[in-house]
Amino acid sequence: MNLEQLSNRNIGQQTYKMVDLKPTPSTGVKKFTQVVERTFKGELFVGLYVTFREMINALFKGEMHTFKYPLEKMPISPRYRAIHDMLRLLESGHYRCIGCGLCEKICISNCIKMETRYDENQRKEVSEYTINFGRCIFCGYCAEVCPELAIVHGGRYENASEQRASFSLFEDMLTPIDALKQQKEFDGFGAISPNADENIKKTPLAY
Amino acid sequence: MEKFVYIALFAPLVSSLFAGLFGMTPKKMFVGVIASLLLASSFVASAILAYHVNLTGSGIHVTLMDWIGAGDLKIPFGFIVDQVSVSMMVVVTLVSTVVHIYSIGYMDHDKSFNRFFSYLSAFVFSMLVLVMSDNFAGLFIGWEGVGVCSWLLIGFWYHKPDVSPEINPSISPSWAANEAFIVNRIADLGMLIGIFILYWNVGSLQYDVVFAELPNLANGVLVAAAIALFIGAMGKSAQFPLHTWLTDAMEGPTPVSALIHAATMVTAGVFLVIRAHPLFMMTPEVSYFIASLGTFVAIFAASMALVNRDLKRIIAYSTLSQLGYMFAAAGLGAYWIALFHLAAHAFFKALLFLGAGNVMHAMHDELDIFKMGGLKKAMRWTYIYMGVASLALAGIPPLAGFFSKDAIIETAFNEGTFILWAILVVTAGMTAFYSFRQVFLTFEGDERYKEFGIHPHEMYKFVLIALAPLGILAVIAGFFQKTFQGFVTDLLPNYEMSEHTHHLAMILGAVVLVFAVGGIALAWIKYGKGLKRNEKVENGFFYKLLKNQYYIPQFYAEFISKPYAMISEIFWKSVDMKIVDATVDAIAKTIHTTGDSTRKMQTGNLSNYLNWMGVGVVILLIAAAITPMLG
Amino acid sequence: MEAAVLPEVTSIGVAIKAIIILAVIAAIAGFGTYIERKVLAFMQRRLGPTHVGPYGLLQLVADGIKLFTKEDIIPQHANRLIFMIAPVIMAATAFIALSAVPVFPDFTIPEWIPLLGGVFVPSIAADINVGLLFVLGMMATGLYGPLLAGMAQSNKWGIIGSARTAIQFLSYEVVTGLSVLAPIMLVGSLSLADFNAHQAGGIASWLVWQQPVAFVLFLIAGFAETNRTPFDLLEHESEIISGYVTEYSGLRWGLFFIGEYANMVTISILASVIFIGGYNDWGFLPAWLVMIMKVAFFFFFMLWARASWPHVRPDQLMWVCWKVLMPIAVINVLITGLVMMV
Amino acid sequence: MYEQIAFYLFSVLTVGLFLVTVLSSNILYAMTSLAAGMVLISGLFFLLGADFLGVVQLIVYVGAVMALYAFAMMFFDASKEIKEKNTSSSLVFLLGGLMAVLLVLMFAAPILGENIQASYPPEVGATNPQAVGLVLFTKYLIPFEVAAVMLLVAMIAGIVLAGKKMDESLTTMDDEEVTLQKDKK
Amino acid sequence: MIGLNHYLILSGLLFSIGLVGVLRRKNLLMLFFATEVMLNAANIAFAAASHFYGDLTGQMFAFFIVAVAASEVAVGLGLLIVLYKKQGTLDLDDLATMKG
Repeated sequence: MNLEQLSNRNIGQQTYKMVDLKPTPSTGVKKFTQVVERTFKGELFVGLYVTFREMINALFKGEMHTFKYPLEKMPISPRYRAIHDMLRLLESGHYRCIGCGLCEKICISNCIKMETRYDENQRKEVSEYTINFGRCIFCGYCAEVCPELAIVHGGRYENASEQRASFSLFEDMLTPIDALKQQKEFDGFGAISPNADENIKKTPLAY
Repeated sequence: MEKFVYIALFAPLVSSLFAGLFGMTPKKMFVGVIASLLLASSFVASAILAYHVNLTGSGIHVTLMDWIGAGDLKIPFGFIVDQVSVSMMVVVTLVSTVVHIYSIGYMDHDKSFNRFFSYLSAFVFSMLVLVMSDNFAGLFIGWEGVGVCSWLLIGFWYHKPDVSPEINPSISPSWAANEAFIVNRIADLGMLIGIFILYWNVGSLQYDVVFAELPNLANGVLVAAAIALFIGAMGKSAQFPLHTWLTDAMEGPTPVSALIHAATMVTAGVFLVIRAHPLFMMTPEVSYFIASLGTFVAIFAASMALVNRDLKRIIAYSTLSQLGYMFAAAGLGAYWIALFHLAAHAFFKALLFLGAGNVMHAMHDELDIFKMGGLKKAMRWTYIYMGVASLALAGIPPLAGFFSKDAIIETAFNEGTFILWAILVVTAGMTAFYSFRQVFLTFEGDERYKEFGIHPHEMYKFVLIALAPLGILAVIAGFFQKTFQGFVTDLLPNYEMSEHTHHLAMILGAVVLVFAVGGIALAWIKYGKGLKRNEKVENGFFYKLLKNQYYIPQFYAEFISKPYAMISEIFWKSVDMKIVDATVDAIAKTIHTTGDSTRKMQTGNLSNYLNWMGVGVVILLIAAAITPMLG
Repeated sequence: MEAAVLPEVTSIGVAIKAIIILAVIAAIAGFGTYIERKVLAFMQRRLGPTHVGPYGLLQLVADGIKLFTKEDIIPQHANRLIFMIAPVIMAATAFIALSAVPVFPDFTIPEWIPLLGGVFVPSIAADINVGLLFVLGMMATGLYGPLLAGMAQSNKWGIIGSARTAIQFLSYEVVTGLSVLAPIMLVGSLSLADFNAHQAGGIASWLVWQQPVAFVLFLIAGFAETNRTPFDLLEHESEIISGYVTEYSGLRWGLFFIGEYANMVTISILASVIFIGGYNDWGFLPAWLVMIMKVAFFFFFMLWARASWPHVRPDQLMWVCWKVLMPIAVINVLITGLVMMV
Repeated sequence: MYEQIAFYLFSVLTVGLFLVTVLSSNILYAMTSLAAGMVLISGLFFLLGADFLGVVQLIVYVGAVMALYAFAMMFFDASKEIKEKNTSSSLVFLLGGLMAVLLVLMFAAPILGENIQASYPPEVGATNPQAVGLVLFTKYLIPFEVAAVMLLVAMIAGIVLAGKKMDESLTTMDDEEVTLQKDKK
Repeated sequence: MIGLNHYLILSGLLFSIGLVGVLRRKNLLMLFFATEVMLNAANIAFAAASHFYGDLTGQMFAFFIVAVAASEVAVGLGLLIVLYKKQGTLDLDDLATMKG
């Protein structure tokens, strides 16, 4: 991109039309002729036509822009970074988190807190896991570093609640056990790239 | 047809008001164009009226509204369009239309362009009121109206400074304007007296009523009225001894000279005599005096024109001379011939003046014909126009002037006034001489202007084209003599040459023609090859006498103006200061002392005043309440 | 013409009429807000209010409840009395103006209703013979609402708003008056009933065909007088917050609203009666339906214009009024007069 | 009946409002009460059958004249209380009261002049505006025209007096011109 | 029944009120208000006389009074504004510059 393109980058290349603005009239007669011209050119009626057309389109052609939001929702991009989800293993139903602490480590706003301990099988289990959503900036680093794809960014953006804690605990983020069937391998932010298999064979570092 | 009467009359007024709207603004071309168009419409309306009058043979008489009604005096705002007034209307509107168009070119560089058109159109309106009015009051209004417009237009370049009479005989435009105005006022007094006499004895100012009543009036009254009216005519037509203003009026812009001081206004006197012909026909002695004076002025003016060096003044003198011819004809009872000469003269004299204007324009306002010469190369068309006009003026057949002037001279012969005839014939020769002296000095011979560093150029095309109607009419107007006679004599008394004169007509014409051609030939011999100045002649008594206008202006200044100023001073010092002013001062003093003693009420505080006012209101109310109780 | 056949107008009838006008127009004003929001929404391809009641129809009830229960705030340095009166003036003048306008068709109350049975209710509450001028005069008086409101609230936006009120209403009154002058000359009467009778001959007899210029001028001036959008400078949010209503809340603010909508209805009715045929029958359509359609169209047009056109600057507003509209109106009157004379 | 009620209602209200106008020290009250009083006077005109005059009163007086006053008040800081030093209020009320008493006495007396002839009776069958128009444009044409000229003169005078330089606009000027303007000041 | 006298008395009262205002007011704008009161009082008298004598002349005079008031306000307010710009006050007692 050269400099000219850079400075014009906000101007769409083809679709914008420059309005033919004539110089501001200086004398009374010129002003009057401008008024007459604008009156009889029908520009006013073009405005009326445009709004009326939009109304017809909206009412009878189903081109209404409104989403009745709480009732219907817009599809959001899979790359959208909303409230985190904690995924479970599909086979066992156990949560995927292995308590490695990478997410806590990388979190740049220090909002993830986790405590782990060894269970009876000497496996690490997460005893406490909270994300302070007052501080979280939804940067997505936690999902990126998670080696187990346990923490991902989900699509829940309606984070209004009576208290902040209601979705910041591990259990709240964790997929409910009875909804395990619906849990899909998340293909959004932090998911394994499609060619992960090839990459892992090439060099572990690339993965 | 009434519609056309109003169009003809009011189009110039509209034009004047319209131009007046832009009077204070810089030059606007459309003002001139619109004024010319309006004038042209006035001319067209006049022409239609003329056709109509010719067709029906009767005039149109319209009354716009009642104008003055005081006691017995009832003057309606009425207009009459009959054969006489319609021929004047056609002449006036035609010439003024041409002059308007001409002025667009001539006044091109003048910063008061718009104002000029306003005045010019106002003049035409006044002239039309004068011509078309059906009573003496309206005539007088028009008469004064043209006087005012003439004053405005002569003094159009009022900002020019005063100079001594040696440098410019008319000192300055504003001086010339004032002179014209004052001289005319003197004459107008005579005219007003004439109108008063008529009203006193007849009780009306309507032409038809007055003229119907004339036979019942005493002869003395008629003579007095005729003399008084003629004094008015003398002033407006610049007849001796009130002639000095006309040459000085040449200080105005040339279109003005052409329109007002050649073609229209100055002929108002002739028009008055023609209009009041029933009166003058009943007073043959006055008529004869008119004819004699006219003849005298004809030769008197022509003699002064012989030696003058000023291009426009020569033409002005020639105008005077031709007016003399008209008065001669009118005085001899040949009213239609006077009117015919008036019309024909208007065409070629306007053309002559406008041509002179072209020369002036080319020569950068230089008027001395001794400094011109050989202009024909640069100004071919102007030369042709002025040549044609001069030929017409000199009375060379078949141009207009021949028919009209020859008729006048023939009339003088026919009436048996052979002295007048002889003078008129000689004058015809002088006319031819001075007009061609001027033409040759201007256009032929060596190019003397070169030493003054002037580069003459021809006038704009459209101006030259606009002059064409006048040129054509100057050539062909004479052929309509019979038609015109038939048209006008429906109203005016017919005048036919006697059998005897008729037989001699060829010879008489030939005599005049010989004089005219002789004059031209003399001019060619003396000036055709260039200017040869003769010191001896120029220092001679006659030359000096003529050059100084017979010392009349000096005479006026010494024996009229100066004594008048002295008397005025005496009255100012003794009567005005000692009696009138003293009385006024005494009154003022009384009031002052009264005010001085009551000024304490004036506290300067408005609410105090308001309180006083309230007290006054209450007192008035009490008075109002008590009055009915007292009965 | 028909007046002779009609039953006598009694004071009870007029009173009933007045109550009907008050009730219905106040309701229409509320309903008007709903319509306005809906239409504007549709024109921007939105839905507008939908949730309260079917299609959001009860939104106006919700709004009303909100306005009525809101706290009535009066600023500390405001002129209390004037501040309180101003909205009442606005609403009252709007309704008084309606009294001289034919609002609904006349009818007779059926006999079986007790007390009022058989009473004739006229179409115009007060059919005075200067009806049209009276309406204009009352709308002129209506300018005191915004004017006093702005001046009383000791708020600079308010003062600017009321200054704009003064100049805008004063100026456009001239245009309104001059624009209806030409139709008045044609009809030869100031009574709106005569206007109606004059255009009884179907579409061809509508005055708009003879007076298109006057019609356009009247509409433009009407927009200005009701301060609708191209000319809503008195409460131009982006410049002067809310102008004269800056400090108002609750019911008093609602009164301004009702006044404005009542004025809109008045202008719509005037435009319908003066220019496009009034409440005459139209083929098989009965008079009242025709009238409602016409008024509805003008009402819709006002909303439509609001959706389509931007504001103008105050100086442009005045410029247009004095240097464009008023000369055109005068010329229109002159031409009308000349044509009538010839 | 109605007429009486209306007359007394209007009269009392008008007198009261005008008293407020005259006596109040708050200019906003004075203006409002004056305007309201004028509306009521137009009501009196309607009562008197002078419909057109009533409407003119509404449009011109209330709509234009008083609105102009209100507009002018914005120049003069209307919110302040007006401080007036009333030096001789007893004299004022004495004069005013005396005048009122006199006028009432005079008008309460039976009006003489039963033989007054109506020189311009309203045309039979014409509505008030029509009758007014007929008289205004025949007998009173010249005063009407004079009034028109007077209004024109007043309008021009008002513009000249209150107007300021409006033909210069900083928005349409170049930057240099703007600085020039500033330098001039 | 309401007669001419009623209206005339009303008019007289209003006129007196206006007079009191004119005499009492020191603020020029308020003074103008008081003059308007007086003009209106005169208008009522004219209209009433016109009505009760069946003659339109009274109404004509009322119209001309309205016209006079309109021109008065145009010129008067212009003057007031000029005055205020110059003097910074509208008080009548401060306007004693004409005192000689």
